[in-house]
Amino acid sequence: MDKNKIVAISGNKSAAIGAALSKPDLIAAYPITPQSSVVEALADMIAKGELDSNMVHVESEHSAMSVVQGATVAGGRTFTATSAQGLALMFEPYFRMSTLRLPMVMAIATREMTSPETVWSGQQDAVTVRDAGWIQMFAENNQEILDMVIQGYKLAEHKDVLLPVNVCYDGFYLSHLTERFEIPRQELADEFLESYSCNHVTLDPDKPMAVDPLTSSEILWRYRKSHLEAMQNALEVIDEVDIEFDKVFGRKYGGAIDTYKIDDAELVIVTMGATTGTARVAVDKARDMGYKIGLLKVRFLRPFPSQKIKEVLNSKKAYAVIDKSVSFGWNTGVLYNEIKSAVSDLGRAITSMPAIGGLGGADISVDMLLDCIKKLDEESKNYNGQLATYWFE
Amino acid sequence: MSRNFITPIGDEGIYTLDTGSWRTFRPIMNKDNCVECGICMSFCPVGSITGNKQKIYAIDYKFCKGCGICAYECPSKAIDMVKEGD
Amino acid sequence: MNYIDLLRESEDLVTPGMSACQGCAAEMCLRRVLQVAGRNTIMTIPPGCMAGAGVVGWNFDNGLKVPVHIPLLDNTASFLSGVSNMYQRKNRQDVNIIAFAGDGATADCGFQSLSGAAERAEKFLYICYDNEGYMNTGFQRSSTSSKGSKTSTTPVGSAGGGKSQNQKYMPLILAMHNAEYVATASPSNMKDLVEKVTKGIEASKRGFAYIHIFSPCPTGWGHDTNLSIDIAKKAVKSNFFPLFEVDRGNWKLLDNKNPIPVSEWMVKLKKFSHLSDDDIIAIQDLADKRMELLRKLSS
Amino acid sequence: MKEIRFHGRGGQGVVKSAQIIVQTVVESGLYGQFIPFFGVERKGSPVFGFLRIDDSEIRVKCQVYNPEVLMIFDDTLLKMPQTFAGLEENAIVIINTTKNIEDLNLPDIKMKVYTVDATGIALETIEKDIPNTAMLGAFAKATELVNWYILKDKIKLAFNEDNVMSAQLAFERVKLSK
Repeated sequence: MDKNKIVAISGNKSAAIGAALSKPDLIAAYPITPQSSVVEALADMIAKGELDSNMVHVESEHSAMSVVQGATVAGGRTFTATSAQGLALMFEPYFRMSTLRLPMVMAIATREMTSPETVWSGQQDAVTVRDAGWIQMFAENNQEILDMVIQGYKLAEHKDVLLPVNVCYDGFYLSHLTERFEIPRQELADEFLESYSCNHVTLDPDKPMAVDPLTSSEILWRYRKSHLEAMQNALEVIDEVDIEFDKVFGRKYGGAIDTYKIDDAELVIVTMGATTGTARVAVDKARDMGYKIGLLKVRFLRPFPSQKIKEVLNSKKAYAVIDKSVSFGWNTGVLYNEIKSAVSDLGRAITSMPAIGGLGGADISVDMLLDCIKKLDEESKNYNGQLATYWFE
Repeated sequence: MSRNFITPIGDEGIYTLDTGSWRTFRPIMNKDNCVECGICMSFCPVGSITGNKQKIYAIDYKFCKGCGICAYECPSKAIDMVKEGD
Repeated sequence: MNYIDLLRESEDLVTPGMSACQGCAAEMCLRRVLQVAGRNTIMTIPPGCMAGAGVVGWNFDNGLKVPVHIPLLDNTASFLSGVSNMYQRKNRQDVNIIAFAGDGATADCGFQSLSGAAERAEKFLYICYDNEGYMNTGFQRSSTSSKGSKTSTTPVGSAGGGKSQNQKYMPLILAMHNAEYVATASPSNMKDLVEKVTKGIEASKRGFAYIHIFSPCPTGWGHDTNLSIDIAKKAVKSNFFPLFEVDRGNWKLLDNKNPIPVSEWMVKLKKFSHLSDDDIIAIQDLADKRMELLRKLSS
Repeated sequence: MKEIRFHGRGGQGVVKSAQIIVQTVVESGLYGQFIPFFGVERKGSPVFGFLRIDDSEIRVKCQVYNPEVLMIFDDTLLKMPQTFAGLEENAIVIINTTKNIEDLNLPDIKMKVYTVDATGIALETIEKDIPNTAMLGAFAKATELVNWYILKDKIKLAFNEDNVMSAQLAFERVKLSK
């Protein structure tokens, strides 16, 4: 038997390999920076005869999502990938994919939204569509991207979930980052992931259904309720899938959240995506400098693991949330609001600091994070509540 | 579970409206003039005119909306439009 | 089998009581198309009159006896590309995959996805029922509304007199996509329509097939409900709506050498009632020029 | 952890060469990481990127601010202010140039400067103005951070024998100039 292969390739290729290991029937995508090399890599595998999938070279992201929607309803496992403006263009069928309860995995190499015109990193694209009914997870490194694409199918296709999954990873900082990771053997992926054909919603003359008839409010709200229940079910399934994944592949991620040096921490830094890795190093350095700091990594933005987050932050003195996006209405980042509402019923106010950085490709370095930690420490000594928004400059 | 998403199909599950009540004029087929060409059937938007193997055509009034195309297009003028209730 | 026998003996797969207007040509064509296609069919009907009339179903009920889906207004062709790809992959090429879409979903916001699917030679049949406007939402102008049409967004007033542009001619645009089969059809020429749908379904097993159906709308166009076929007949006879097909690159045109004037069918429609003689001469000229182009292409 | 910054121009194979270094160190059992940063992917436009090598997992996912090694693919880039920004003391600087060290107008920083005519070697071996594999040879010699034999394997796998020759000649010809 072949060994798992250690390679050094990019995050985009990692996503492509994760998809290929999941044996999709159909892939449809449209090129956009920084996602393009995901589909290039898959096209290359198909051309070399390494991957048996239909690839549809669509004329837009709107069509990419529509093609995979059609193929999923026709019983296929599907994959696509996009970024920023492409995600915005596909919003219409994107929303419908989840509300039709069609499982699939889509990679998002996250990117800032225009204007001003930009092609660089940020998470504004993915977080903006957080309430379109998809499961959204954010990866920290290339290994996690690959692993989560495979886990994504298991989660999406679970009978208690049946929802599409986004595997999001920072554009350039992961999509174009070359690093060491392990490619599992196909047998392991096959063992973990059963073949799948959607049969709760299907277009087939042998099993005729009207898919999506005009629906009145008295029935529609039940669909929404069922969708919300599926999302909550997913919180448990995320943990189960992580455990099962560990059994087969020998790697686990902790489920919907992960923590680092959290137990005795008084201060917490909350991250999502590639910044997490940098923040781990910053936490180590800050601890060397005497700060009692720990890290909370939010792996899933949807469904939001509010209970787990509450448990982590319950005993803490203060936290800062690093956002790579903005929430225009709140003068904070998006993740900050989510965290704050999760801890809102703890019965006591925890000092919190919204921090925004990494927009339009901006870097968030270890030193920048250390400055942020210092600021959190200083400010939380004098004030118990929401601190002014901290901007990484 | 399936009811959370979809509609199983079948003839019994077919959604129907009482479109027969829309009619103000009723097509009346005069069998004496009918040459059994089937043109009326081919042009009936509602599918209310059917024919059997012997090519005898008949109008089902349950869903006929009374548009009058059959009467207008009948080459042998075998269909008359008569006001409902008359 | 002649077409009358075929229609008589084929099952009507559309709900008997759908809420299309009296005299609706689109309802007529939908029934005929499905009679030709049969039960081994997957149908998609985007938002528009037919979907609005209930053929996709209501709550837990269905509008068709075959699997049916209402795709988005603008993604019918790409959605079906996905369906078709999977059916090819599963070696179930026998299944007929058909779209039945209005002109808005076809020529306007669905145009990009349609063009993409045609260019990729996706294997399905796309039928456009062209009633020259957004009828389901109250007859707004579409790009296939013919010049002069009075619509709710091109009203007639002291400063304007209906749509000022000529219609976008979809059949030729699709023909230039090297589609496997492209045809125009009219319910008035039912034998021709049935044959073309049959050919279109066959062609859809090899590649992309497109049929553009002229679909008079009594409500929007403003004519008596019993005249839908008569108006379609006259549109064909005046060469305003020429019947042609392009079958694997072979052009075949039904040429009326002695056409009736376009005014003969226009005169019966309220949407044209404001037009002056000069306006009608201009529309006649456009129809003549289009016919001339089609003659050149098919000679 | 060693932190290295690359400066080059689009079309010089900067990204590819850095990826080969990462592949080489990973094959040796170490950890490597490279993040390229380009504005738009255009031939001739300035390109830079950040390489890290370590013997344990590299967690940081950010730019390199204090490089210990600079790879400069084109001596026209020397005058750009960001080229020497944040350089660690006694850093190794590898420059593709035909000029003498005195003519390069280098800033007054404590550093070890290696020069090599990588473009000349490329024209000689692969007959193209793409100096990346020659720069790899110079990198291997000057830094001793990579296994030279594995590196040559990786170059062969990514390109061909001519490129291996390119690296070989640069390995032999690179000289410590300051």
